[in-house]
Amino acid sequence: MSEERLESALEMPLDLERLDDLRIIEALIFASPEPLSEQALREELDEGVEVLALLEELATQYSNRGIHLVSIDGKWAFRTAADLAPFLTKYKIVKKKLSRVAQETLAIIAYHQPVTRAEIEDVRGVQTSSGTLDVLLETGWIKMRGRRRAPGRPITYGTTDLFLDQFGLSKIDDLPGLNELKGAGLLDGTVPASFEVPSSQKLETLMDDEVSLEDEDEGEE
Amino acid sequence: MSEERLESALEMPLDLERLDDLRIIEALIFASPEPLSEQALREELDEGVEVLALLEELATQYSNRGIHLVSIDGKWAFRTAADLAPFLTKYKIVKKKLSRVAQETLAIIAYHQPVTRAEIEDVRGVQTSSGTLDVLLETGWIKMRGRRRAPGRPITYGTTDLFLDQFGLSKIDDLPGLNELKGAGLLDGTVPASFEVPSSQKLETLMDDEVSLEDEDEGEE
Amino acid sequence: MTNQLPTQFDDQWTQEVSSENDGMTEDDRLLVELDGFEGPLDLLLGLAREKKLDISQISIADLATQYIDYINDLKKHRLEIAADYLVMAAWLVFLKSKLILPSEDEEAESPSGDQLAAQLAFRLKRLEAMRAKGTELMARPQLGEDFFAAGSPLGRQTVAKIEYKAELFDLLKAYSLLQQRQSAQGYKVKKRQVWSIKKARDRLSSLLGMSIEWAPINELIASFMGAETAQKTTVASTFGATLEMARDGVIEIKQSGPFQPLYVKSSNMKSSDVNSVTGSKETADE
Repeated sequence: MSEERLESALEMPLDLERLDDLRIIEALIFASPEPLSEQALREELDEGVEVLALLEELATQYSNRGIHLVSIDGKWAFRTAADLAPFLTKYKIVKKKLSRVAQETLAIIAYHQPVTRAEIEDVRGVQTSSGTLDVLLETGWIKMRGRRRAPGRPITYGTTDLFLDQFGLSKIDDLPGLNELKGAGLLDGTVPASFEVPSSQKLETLMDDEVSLEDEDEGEE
Repeated sequence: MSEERLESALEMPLDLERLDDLRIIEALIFASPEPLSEQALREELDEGVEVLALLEELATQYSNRGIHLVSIDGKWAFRTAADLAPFLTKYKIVKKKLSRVAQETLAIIAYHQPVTRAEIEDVRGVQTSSGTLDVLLETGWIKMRGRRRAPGRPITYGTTDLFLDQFGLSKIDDLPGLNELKGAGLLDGTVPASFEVPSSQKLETLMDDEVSLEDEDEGEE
Repeated sequence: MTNQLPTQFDDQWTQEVSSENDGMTEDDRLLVELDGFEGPLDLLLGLAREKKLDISQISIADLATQYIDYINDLKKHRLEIAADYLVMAAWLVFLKSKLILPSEDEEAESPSGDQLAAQLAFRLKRLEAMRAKGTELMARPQLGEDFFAAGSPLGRQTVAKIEYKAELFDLLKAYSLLQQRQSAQGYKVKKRQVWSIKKARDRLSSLLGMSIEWAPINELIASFMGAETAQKTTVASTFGATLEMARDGVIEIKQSGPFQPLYVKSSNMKSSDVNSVTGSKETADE
C-alpha cells in the first residue's frame, strides 16, 4: 500500500497553478457542510479548470489514506476510509440487569441442562419467548449444546464456561443443591423429586440422547 | 512548494503498521467534531504507538495541502489552509465584531493570564463593565479559571482552547510578541510577583496562588 | 488610580484630536473628545501619541503639563468633567512638583518623582502594548473567517453494547421461587369430609327411632362412622345434634359422671320411666 502511495504522491503535478487548484478544491470540499457538486466547485475556480480531472486526481491521492474523497450521487465529499470503521466505532457499555424471566430461564438451564425449550416451558409453566433465550445466548452464559434424540429433534441448551466465570463457580456441581437452598432459606415447602444439580461430567460431552448441532443429516433421516 | 511536497511524500513510511496507525489517526481526527487530544488518540491505538511522532508526520504530510493538521494546546484538528481564505468566503460565518474595549480586554487576559478583574482594570486604568467580560465569556474564548489566593478571593480569568483555535495558535506561547513583551517587563511590574505569563503547560492546571472555582470552602474559612 | 468613565472607548481619539481645525465649535469638540476616552490613562496615552510615536521617549513631565493644560482648558469652558480626570490632573501636579524638587528631600518610604514618572510611563506603555496586541489578534486569520473546520464532521458511530448483570443469589432466588410456585400449583386441597349437624341429627333420629332404651352415643356413632379422617367431625356433629335434640325435647341425655359415656334415648314417651322400652319404641314409631 505504501508503494502505491508513493507512486500517487509522485504523480503530484509540478505545475503550481494546478497544485493550487487542487488545494482549493480540497479545502472547499473539506469545509463544505454538504457534498459539493462539480458545478459548485467550478463556480469557485477560474474558467477552464478541469474540475473533474482534478477531483479524480485528488481521489487517487487520498485513495490509501485514512480519509477518502468519494463521489456521492455526483457530489464530492471526504469520508473516512471504510476499512477503518472498526476503529471509528465507539462502544458504549450499557449495564443491564437480567429480567426476572431471563433469570428464571437461566436458572432452569443451569439446573436442568441439557434442557430443551419445551422442557424449560414445562418447568416454568408458561411459554418462553424466543427473546429470552436470545438475550441469554447474547450474554454468552448459555449455548446451544446439541439436539435431543426425540421427535422434532429439539435443540438442547446448557451453560458455558463464561457462566461459571460470571457466577464464580468452578464447576457446575458447585451450584447449590436442594438442601443448600433450603438451608439458605431460599426454598421451603415441597420440591419435586426431579430437582437435581447436573454433574459436571455429564456436561462435558453430549448426553446419550443428544446429537451434535452440526449433525444435521441424522435429523433429516 | 511542489518540491517540498514531493519530499514530504517520500518520507512516507514503508512500514505498513505505521502507515495503518497514520491512517487511523487521520480518520479519527477527521471524524471528530472537536480537536482530539493525544491522549484520546492513544486510547484508540495499540500501546506503544508513538502518537506524537505520527501526528507530527501527518502534519508534515499535510503541510502544503489545502487542509492542514494543526495542534491546539495538544489537541489536533484539520483546518483549511489560511492562505486559501479568499476561495472560501462562502463559508464565512458573519460574526459581530468585538468592540475595542473587548479586544483590549481579551488581549490583557491572553497575555496576562491568569488575571483578575482588578488586574485588568489596573492595566486599562478604568473599570471594566461586567458586560465586557460577559461578551468575552460568551464567545467561549475566555473562561473563569479559578480564584486567586488573595483577600476577597477574586476570580481569575484565562483563555480557552477555543481561543487558540480561533486565532490559529497552537499554544499560548505562540501569542505574537509574547517574549518581547516579557523581555520588556511589560507583563509584570506593578503587579504581584506571581503575576507572570504562564507557559502552555501551566495553563492546564491552576497556578500556585490559584484555587479551583469549586473549592468554595476554603474561601469561607 | 483606578478610574471610572462609563462611556465606551471606540478609538475615536485620533480622529477627534485631529479634527481641531474642523468647523465644529470648540465646546462640541471638547465634549466629544472626552467622551471618546476611556479614562485618564487613555487620555494620557492619546496625548502622548499625539506628540510622539514612541512612548518610551516621551517626557512624563511634558505629558503631565499637557494633560493639566487640557483639563484646565475644559474647565474654562465650564464643561462637566468626570472626577477621575480631575484626580489624575491633581496627581500630575503633585508628580510635577516632585520631579522639580531636589531628590535629597525624598524620604526612603515614599517613591521619588522619577520612580512615579517611571511607573506612569510603564502603565502607558503596557496599555499601549495591550491595545496593539488586541488589534493584532483580531488581524490574525480566524477560524470560521479565514480558515475552516470540517464542514460536516461525521463524528463516530456509537454502538451500545449491553452488558448483563446478574448475581448468583438472584439466580438461585429466581429458581427457588419458581420451584416453589410450581410445587404450590401441583398441590390440591382435598375436600374435607364434614359431617353436618343436620346430617347427624337425621341419622341420630332414625337410629334412636329404632332404639327403645338408653343407648351409649359412642356406639351409635360407631355404627355410621365413615373413614377415620371423618371421626372427629362425626363425633362433634353428633354431640352437637344430641344437644340440639335434647333442647327440642326430642331426646334425653344422661351421663354418670365427667368423661363417662353419654347415653341418649328418645323422649317422646310421656312416661317418667326413662327405662321404658316401649316408650322409646312408640316415639320412634311416630
